[in-house]
Amino acid sequence: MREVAIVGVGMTNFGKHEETLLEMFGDAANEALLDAQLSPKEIEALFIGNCLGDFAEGQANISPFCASVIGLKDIPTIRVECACATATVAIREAVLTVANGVYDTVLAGGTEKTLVMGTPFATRTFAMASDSRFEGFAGITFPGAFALMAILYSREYGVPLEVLKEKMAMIAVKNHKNGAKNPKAHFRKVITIDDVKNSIMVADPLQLYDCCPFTDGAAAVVITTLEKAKRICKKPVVVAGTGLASAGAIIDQDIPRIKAREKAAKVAYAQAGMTPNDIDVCELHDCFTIAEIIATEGLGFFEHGQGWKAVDKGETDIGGKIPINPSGGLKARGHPIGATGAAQVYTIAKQLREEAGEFQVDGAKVGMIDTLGGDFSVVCNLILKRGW
Amino acid sequence: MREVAIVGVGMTNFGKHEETLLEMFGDAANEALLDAQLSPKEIEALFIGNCLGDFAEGQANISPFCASVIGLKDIPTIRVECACATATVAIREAVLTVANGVYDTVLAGGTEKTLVMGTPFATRTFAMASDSRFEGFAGITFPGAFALMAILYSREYGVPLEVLKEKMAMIAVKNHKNGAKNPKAHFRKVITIDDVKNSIMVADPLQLYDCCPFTDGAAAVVITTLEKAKRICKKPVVVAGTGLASAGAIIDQDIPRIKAREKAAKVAYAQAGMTPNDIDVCELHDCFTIAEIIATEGLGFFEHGQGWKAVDKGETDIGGKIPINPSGGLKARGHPIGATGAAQVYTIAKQLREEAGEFQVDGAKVGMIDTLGGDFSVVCNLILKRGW
Amino acid sequence: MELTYKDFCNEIKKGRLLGLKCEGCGKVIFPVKSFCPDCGGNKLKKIELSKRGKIKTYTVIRVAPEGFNPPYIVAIVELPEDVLVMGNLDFDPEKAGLFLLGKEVEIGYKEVPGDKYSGGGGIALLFSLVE
Amino acid sequence: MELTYKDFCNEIKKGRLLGLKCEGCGKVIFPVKSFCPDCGGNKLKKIELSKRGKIKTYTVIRVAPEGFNPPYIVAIVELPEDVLVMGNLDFDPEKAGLFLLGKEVEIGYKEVPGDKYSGGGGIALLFSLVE
Ligand SMILES: [Zn+2]
Ligand SMILES: [Zn+2]
Repeated sequence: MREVAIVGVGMTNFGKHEETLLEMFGDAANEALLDAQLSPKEIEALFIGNCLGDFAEGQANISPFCASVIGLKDIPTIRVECACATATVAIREAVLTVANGVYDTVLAGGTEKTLVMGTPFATRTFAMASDSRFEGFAGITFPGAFALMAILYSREYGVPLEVLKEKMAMIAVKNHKNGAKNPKAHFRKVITIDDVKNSIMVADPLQLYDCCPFTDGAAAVVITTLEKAKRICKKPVVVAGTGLASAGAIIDQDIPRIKAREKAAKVAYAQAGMTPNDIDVCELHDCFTIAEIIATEGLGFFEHGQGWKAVDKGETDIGGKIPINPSGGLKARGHPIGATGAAQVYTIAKQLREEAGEFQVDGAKVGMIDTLGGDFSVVCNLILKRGW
Repeated sequence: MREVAIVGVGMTNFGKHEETLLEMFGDAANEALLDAQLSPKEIEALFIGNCLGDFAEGQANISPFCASVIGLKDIPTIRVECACATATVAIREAVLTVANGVYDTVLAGGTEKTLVMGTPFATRTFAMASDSRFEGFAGITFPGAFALMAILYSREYGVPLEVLKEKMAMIAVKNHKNGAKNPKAHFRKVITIDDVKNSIMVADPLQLYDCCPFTDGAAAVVITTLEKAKRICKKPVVVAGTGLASAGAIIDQDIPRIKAREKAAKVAYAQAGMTPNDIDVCELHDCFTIAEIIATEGLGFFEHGQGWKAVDKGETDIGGKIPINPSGGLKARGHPIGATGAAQVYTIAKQLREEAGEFQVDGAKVGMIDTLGGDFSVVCNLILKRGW
Repeated sequence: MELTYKDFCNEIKKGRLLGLKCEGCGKVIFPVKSFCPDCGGNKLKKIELSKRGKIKTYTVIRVAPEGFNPPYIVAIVELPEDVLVMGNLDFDPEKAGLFLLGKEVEIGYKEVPGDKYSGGGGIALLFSLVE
Repeated sequence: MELTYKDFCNEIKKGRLLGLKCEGCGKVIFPVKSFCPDCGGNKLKKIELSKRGKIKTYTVIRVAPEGFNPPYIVAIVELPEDVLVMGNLDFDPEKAGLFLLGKEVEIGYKEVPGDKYSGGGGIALLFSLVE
């Protein structure tokens, strides 16, 4: 296995886009290739994440068109879909091919439009990532799945729901505070705990401000061997470890724990030869505020049942013990589902290169990406570190 | 790179299914694992092809559920989508991971339901594999794309359209004759040239019997190292070469040639150290009768502009120079789009193992798979050979 | 597969909640599968599950997918066989609260007609509190 | 990107058919991209394309996707700039035939309102035979 590095990253602003899926990808890829100072002619294969292009824009089979939009013909292209973990899975596949010498230099990323669908239709299409027979007919939604989780978390760990909700609100406040510093974030406004508490109920006990928004956006990363990376750039970001794991329907799982994450993270840590203590910064899957708590536990930053306390002590702030979602996370940066993982990689690469601007975590040398798809049924983790 | 082999194959009957996407996959996987005499516990990762589960059954994010349905948790799972080439691309990805030591034993395949959508809606969803902006708004369909191709083929190569249509009809007759011998085929009835000529016009000059049907079905293959394969089975089918290539919209291509196929096949032949002359049997993408002609040229079995003559001389019959689609092809075996490539692999594996029954090609030692997605925008080829 | 979703729906309409049981190791399996998740065996047979269970968790869906009419309660219920099922709770959503947790329910069903994206109709399990 | 689909639609409504041209190698690019397929450059600028071309191939769609009303003609037209465009031919489908091949057409457009799956509306190029 060869060591693999990220040598270029690009990302559109997240929010509402008039541009098409392909145009957004073209823009993100352009930025990534410019960042890598590579011509698209050096790209040997393309791994693209997209979840709902068929519903949102009547665009299936998007991978060859993504190659075409950056002027490439003939190269292998693949579309990957693993619900909200889509782009991370695409990037992991890309990394594996480079690690194993299938290709030397590839492009991976994601592009997604969700806002054009409107809330009821988008909610329906997102919910399709649940088991359509044994869960879907009950009208479960994503906020609903994490609401089931929040109630169970409260019960299993004996955290009174009012207390848990207070901490959840604080997470929303923290991520908005971070997002306000991120020029590419969907929401760039600071909010208060009262804003969260006064927002409408979406799925009891989750209120609107406990939920990430529907977002449009794209992001792309250029991946090559560390050997080549060292020749062409000063700050290659090494992919130290990756992990991917799955689970079935919610009713087949051991909630409130998310075992797929625990497995994926374990594999990624082992590959990197690291432990949670080695991680300096983490972008994780805070699709809902409760999701951030559970993720920080599943990734090993806190004990199971203890993660809810962290925000209180500022441990997950920029400057805290383990800064979580300094970019604003899904909550404030936004969540164009099939592009989210690529945006997380973009963000961590910028952090390690110390180019994150106002939301820079000082001296971050190792960063982790965590992306969850479906109702806890697929999780992909990446660990990145400085290669200089 | 390690040598890779297919040690088990499974496939549902193709046609109309009441079973769900997951149930069909469960059945195909069960047959494949039984064929391999392996427990699902030995499967380390799953690569599943599916195109339109979201429209057809409200099921996106199908990969973790496919693992769950065969009793697996925690393993990496991926859904791949490249329009009609989907399952072949999934299988190629799976092969690459085993070849490179990422995993030792994996499961790959595809599952698709199309009939439940009805013709107008299914036609719409299939057409989403075209460029949605610069082609889709004109109301192009898949028969339409191949109709454009047929007219152009006739013109560019100076083959009068009536003559070309006669040969196309003969291809439909040939593939139905083959399909009638295949117990798992969607259509098991012999047809005549008059049946083709009397069928309704779908997209001039393509008539209904020039077109493959909408089909439901699933297929799965167990992939492992040749080393392990030799230990556990008598007839391991070696993956000798693979190729994958892409192109943009039709208007970005050099039709009537399909350059993505030519590139993919070239790579596959080179990897296998073979030429078209080495191929004993081929399952290729005859989504429309004209498509079979163009594929036989693109794969190098006939010169460009000459493939239309082959059916006349019986060269593509079982027992001919290069038997094409002895299983009945997409035309008669049926075309559950995200499962088709896996069915082709199933069929070629059976041929090489001499278990194809009535449609066996005598002494077939090397077989080729050709699957095309979108309007000629992605093609994946595999070359399989006997490993004993 | 030994038990399809279609059979599952037909049987619940006859009053029987079906799952699978592994003949190899005795594991009760739900939702249905083609292999046992515990031992990997594929000799699974249909069994009837209890139609009573306890509410493990719930939520009130107030922003619904297209095709559903909020508010409604989605709950996960634990059966004595140590399997979980998801369904709707037949209870006023505005009166829902944490007191529901652990409550015993009777399991019925309601037909969901299905629409353009559902691949035909289906059923949602419908839970009623046992007085 | 230098030219978006939205701009393309707005411009065709003003009578201008737009594409891109590579400042590096002069390649005319359609459909739009962010890099030149010939030289890999990303300095592309908008240019106006000819609104006349010749029919390269055509078909009559008789089984249409949901949302479209068959029969109608889809054609590919070749422009003098050596690029292809796809659109509908404004001609009686029942009278279509091979005689159409090579015929010169004028390029206009029609608005397509779009529906639930189209990500908003768009335009289809509309070709008319030049007498
Ligand atoms: Zn068992
Ligand atoms: Zn150029």
